[in-house]
Amino acid sequence: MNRVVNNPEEVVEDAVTGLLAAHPDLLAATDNPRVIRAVGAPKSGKVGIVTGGGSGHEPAFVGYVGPGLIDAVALGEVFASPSARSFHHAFKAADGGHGVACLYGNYAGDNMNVKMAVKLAEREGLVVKTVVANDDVASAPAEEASKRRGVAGEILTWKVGAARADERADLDAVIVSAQKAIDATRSIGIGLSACTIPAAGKPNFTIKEGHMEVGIGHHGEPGVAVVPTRSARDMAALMMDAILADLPFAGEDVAVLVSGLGATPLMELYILYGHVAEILAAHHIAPRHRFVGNYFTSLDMMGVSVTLMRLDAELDRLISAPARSIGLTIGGKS
Amino acid sequence: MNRVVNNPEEVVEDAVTGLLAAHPDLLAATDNPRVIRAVGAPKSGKVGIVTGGGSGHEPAFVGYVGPGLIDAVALGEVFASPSARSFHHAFKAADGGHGVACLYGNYAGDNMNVKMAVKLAEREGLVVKTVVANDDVASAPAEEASKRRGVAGEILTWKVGAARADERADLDAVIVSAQKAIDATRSIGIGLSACTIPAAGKPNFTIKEGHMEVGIGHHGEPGVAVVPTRSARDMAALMMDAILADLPFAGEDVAVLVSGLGATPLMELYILYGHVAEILAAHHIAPRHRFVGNYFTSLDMMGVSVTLMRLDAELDRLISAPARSIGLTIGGKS
Amino acid sequence: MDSVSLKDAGPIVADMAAVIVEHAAYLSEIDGAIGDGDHGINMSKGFRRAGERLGPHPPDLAQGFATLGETLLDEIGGSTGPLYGSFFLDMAASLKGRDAIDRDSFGAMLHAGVAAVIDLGGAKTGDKTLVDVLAPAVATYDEAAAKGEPFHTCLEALDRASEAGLEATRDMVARIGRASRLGERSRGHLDAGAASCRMLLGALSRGLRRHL
Amino acid sequence: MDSVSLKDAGPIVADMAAVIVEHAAYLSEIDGAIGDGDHGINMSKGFRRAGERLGPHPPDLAQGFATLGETLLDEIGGSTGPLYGSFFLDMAASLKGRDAIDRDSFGAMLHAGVAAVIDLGGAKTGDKTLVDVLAPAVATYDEAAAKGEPFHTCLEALDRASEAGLEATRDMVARIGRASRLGERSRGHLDAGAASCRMLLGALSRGLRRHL
Ligand SMILES: Nc1ncnc2c1ncn2[C@@H]1O[C@H](COP(=O)(O)OP(=O)(O)O)[C@@H](O)[C@H]1O
Ligand SMILES: Nc1ncnc2c1ncn2[C@@H]1O[C@H](COP(=O)(O)OP(=O)(O)O)[C@@H](O)[C@H]1O
Ligand SMILES: [Mg+2]
Ligand SMILES: [Mg+2]
Ligand SMILES: [Mg+2]
Ligand SMILES: [Mg+2]
Repeated sequence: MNRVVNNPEEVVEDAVTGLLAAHPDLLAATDNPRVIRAVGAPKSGKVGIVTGGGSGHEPAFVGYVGPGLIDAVALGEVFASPSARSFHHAFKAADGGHGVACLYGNYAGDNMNVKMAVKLAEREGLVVKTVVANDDVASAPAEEASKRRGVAGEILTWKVGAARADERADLDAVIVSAQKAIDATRSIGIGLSACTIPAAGKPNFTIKEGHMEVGIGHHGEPGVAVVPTRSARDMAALMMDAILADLPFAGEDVAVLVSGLGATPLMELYILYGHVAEILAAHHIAPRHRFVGNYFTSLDMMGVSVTLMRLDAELDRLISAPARSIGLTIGGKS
Repeated sequence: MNRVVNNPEEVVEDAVTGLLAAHPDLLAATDNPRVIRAVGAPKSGKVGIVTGGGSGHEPAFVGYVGPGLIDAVALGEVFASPSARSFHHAFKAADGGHGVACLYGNYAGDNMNVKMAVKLAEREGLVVKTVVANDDVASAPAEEASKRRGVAGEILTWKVGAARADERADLDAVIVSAQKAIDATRSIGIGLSACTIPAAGKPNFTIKEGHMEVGIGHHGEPGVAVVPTRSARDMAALMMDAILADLPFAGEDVAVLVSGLGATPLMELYILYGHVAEILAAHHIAPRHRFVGNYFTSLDMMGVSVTLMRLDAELDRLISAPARSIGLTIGGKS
Repeated sequence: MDSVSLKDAGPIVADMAAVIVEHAAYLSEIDGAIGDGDHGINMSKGFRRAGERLGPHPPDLAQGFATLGETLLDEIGGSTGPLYGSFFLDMAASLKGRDAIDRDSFGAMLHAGVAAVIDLGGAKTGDKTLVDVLAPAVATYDEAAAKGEPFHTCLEALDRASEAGLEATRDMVARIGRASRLGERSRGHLDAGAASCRMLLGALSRGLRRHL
Repeated sequence: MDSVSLKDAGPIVADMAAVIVEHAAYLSEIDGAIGDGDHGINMSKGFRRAGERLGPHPPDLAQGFATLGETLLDEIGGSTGPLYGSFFLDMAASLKGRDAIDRDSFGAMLHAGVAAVIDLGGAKTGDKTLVDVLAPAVATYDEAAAKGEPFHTCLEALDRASEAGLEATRDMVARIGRASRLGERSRGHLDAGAASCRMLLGALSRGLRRHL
């Protein structure tokens, strides 16, 4: 491992220091060093939006804190859920008196910590409702969709939930919109190399050189197949097939998000997007919002993920609403 | 090599297809498939801003095309200068009747192709003036500063030149500001792994595991020293020492840019930035503009670069002006 | 009936923390075989910090468990934090209002803790988790108590059953948690959480027996 | 004096393109040793496309060189495109108004081409570039012409000198271009640009001699 770290056990602390120094206009510290809130949060009169998850996925999660997006985020160790208390503190940091929507991903640790955190919050009279992202079609069959992992679709869900909160919708309405968002969203990833957690010093899984892991999870969770690496065109086809088989998208408007997993050159994400766009056109699917970049990563993993969200008028409006953050800025016309 | 490509000889063509499909609001094709212009360019009454360079550095160069930034860009093969004709066509695509400023990096191929392109343009009565970025302090000693390579400092130079053009300054004034920008800018990089050009299939240089190449170039050009990898803190100190020794920054306002070279996790760029901020503070240097991310990459190289630009009131104003592009959006308040 | 004052039992929490911190490397090693190799790190971080919070003058057992549970919830994320956190918090809650612990209240406490773990994590016996130590341990304890065995004997039975429970995880195929991804390949290895749980129950049992 | 009509010489451009395309792999291999291994790719891409533009009915030599130069400027970036591009464009320009080439106009043409390369690239003799083929070739040609040797003999001298120039690059340390990064390590290898240049001059010399 050859990386830009100090003590590998303290990468999260060190990254937080840099994040706060780099973005004083966006991010503010809280009493809990693992909770960061948006400058200006909590906003009174608005439902608070919270997320959280393991570190190493940057810009997720902290990179989506900002106006029009997340109000407060709980940061875990690399690839490990934040503590229950950190989620609890994030709820408090985001609470503007109208309750908090916690929009997070479906992982055992996150589920348990959020559940405990909600209990802690309830004891203080703070109402927290949750939406659990489960957009990864490769992580379980459709019949067991509740077991699916949340991946890059989370970003679109945050965008929708936050925009709805900005419209001053109440907590139940925010939850309904965010749940609708994730229900309309499907993702899948392909891994081309393992990644290395600094504290471990070496990958804790392997992908055979010249092979790709179809359906890989954001921490290297095994996918549905390991096959010899195909062309970008075939990768796109494979991923789009899996997504389109899972939810009817044909003829619909969509938001599409192609994310690198960390080490993939941006030019290759665009190569992939070119084929995704071709396939969308062939299915008469109109990509009204297109995001291509490193939106949700897994440290230095080589690979790519594709996410599709089916839009109705409401989701389209909410995705279009202005937002500003490290990872996503919308409406910055100039 | 395990990557997201089709025919490795056609990565640029394929990436251009995806770029145009993904950003119809920002990017427009031209008759030359290796020239992309901004939607709305050329703008009549404004000096045109052009850059160009080898591919594989994305978001540089094409990712800085857009309002408030580049009007037209020439794209070369991976790590190879665009052709003279492509530069020439980019000049024409950017020309709004007030001449063109070509702001590019100091590489043998680019110098020659730009020189030829300027000749071709002159024959047609199109006035093109150039500024050659040479911000990489590690690429030659201060006495031979004209031999230095241009690296991430180019981005800040484009920003300055483009903003000045947007103010309707004439060509000479744009050139003066852009030249002032690069003269006030210093960069240095550290490489932690080699990168692989898809058409080559394997790295064409090596960095010994556990070592770092201090002063590495954007194509793997050897730096000033190969030493055992140090902590992020020491990397920052090493880079800042080299930069601060080259130009007095103490007590000044600066723009600071930390860029990953491709594979470095974003969280590690923030770890590095934390130390850069510390060092700036110790030297009473105020970072008025802070950019941390993958701004100028070298395919899948692991590593990082630091750029500092000394600001006067004009440069500060020009850096602050609104801009929108794939790689950099400024002023997108929401 | 035999009982131990919660005050006297207070220092046992420090023993429990010590056994975890001492075996951190071992626990991570086991987790490394079929998980992500951080169980020892997670646990020792939590128990060390709990030790710091408890300070040099140990409070009584209920307060000790409460602090332990809170520390785990506060500082340790992942699965371990909330699972062991609620385990200890709910055990502490079941001791509310008491100043001593005897055979039956110990049984009730253990039930409360196991229920919290199962409620939160949803693991069943045989899934290859710490429940595979907890469930047989509490069942064996109940049996001994139902037979009218004294507190000391019941605690011995608990100790033996937790050891057997841990050993039994070796031949299980993981059905929950990270190791479940490996399917059949998870067989042949102990479960890390079961190992830490066995250490904790062992230290608790021994510590109480010293006072009986 | 001996001369060749530009029309008759037109097909030589196709010969020059052919020799480059045939030896593409070899040129890349040489470039790979001390450069980035793409010289053959760059050159063959440019010369193949020039061949396509020239079509089945070759125009005269001046027009052929102009098309070659333009194609290289149009399609090939890097260093090769502009260097060889202006080499051929300026040679074409020097033939303007002529319909035949003789010893003196060939010499003038070569001088124009070499000047363009040196003007653009700034390489000096001994820097281990294609100039190390061009400079001795043109000097030897000039000498032979000054001695009053016929065109045919001058072209032979050029051919031999370009071969010797190429061989001489083997023992040079690169001082310009990518290979210069390697310093002493660049010694012991031929220079790729010199190799392609030697091929081009050889084909040109042979082609013209066939008509003399
Ligand atoms: N749902 C669950 N119920 C009970 N125990 C669980 C559950 N999930 C995981 N465990 C236990 O947690 C242990 C792993 O803990 P640890 O390594 O600290 O967490 P992580 O899996 O997040 O890295 C497993 O060995 C298992 O005993
Ligand atoms: N400034 C220069 N002047 C003359 N020839 C040069 C110069 N720079 C490079 N060359 C020639 O170009 C050759 C390399 O060409 P090529 O591999 O196509 O370009 P690149 O170096 O951009 O990959 C070298 O072998 C050398 O002969
Ligand atoms: Mg873990
Ligand atoms: Mg090259
Ligand atoms: Mg673990
Ligand atoms: Mg080359």
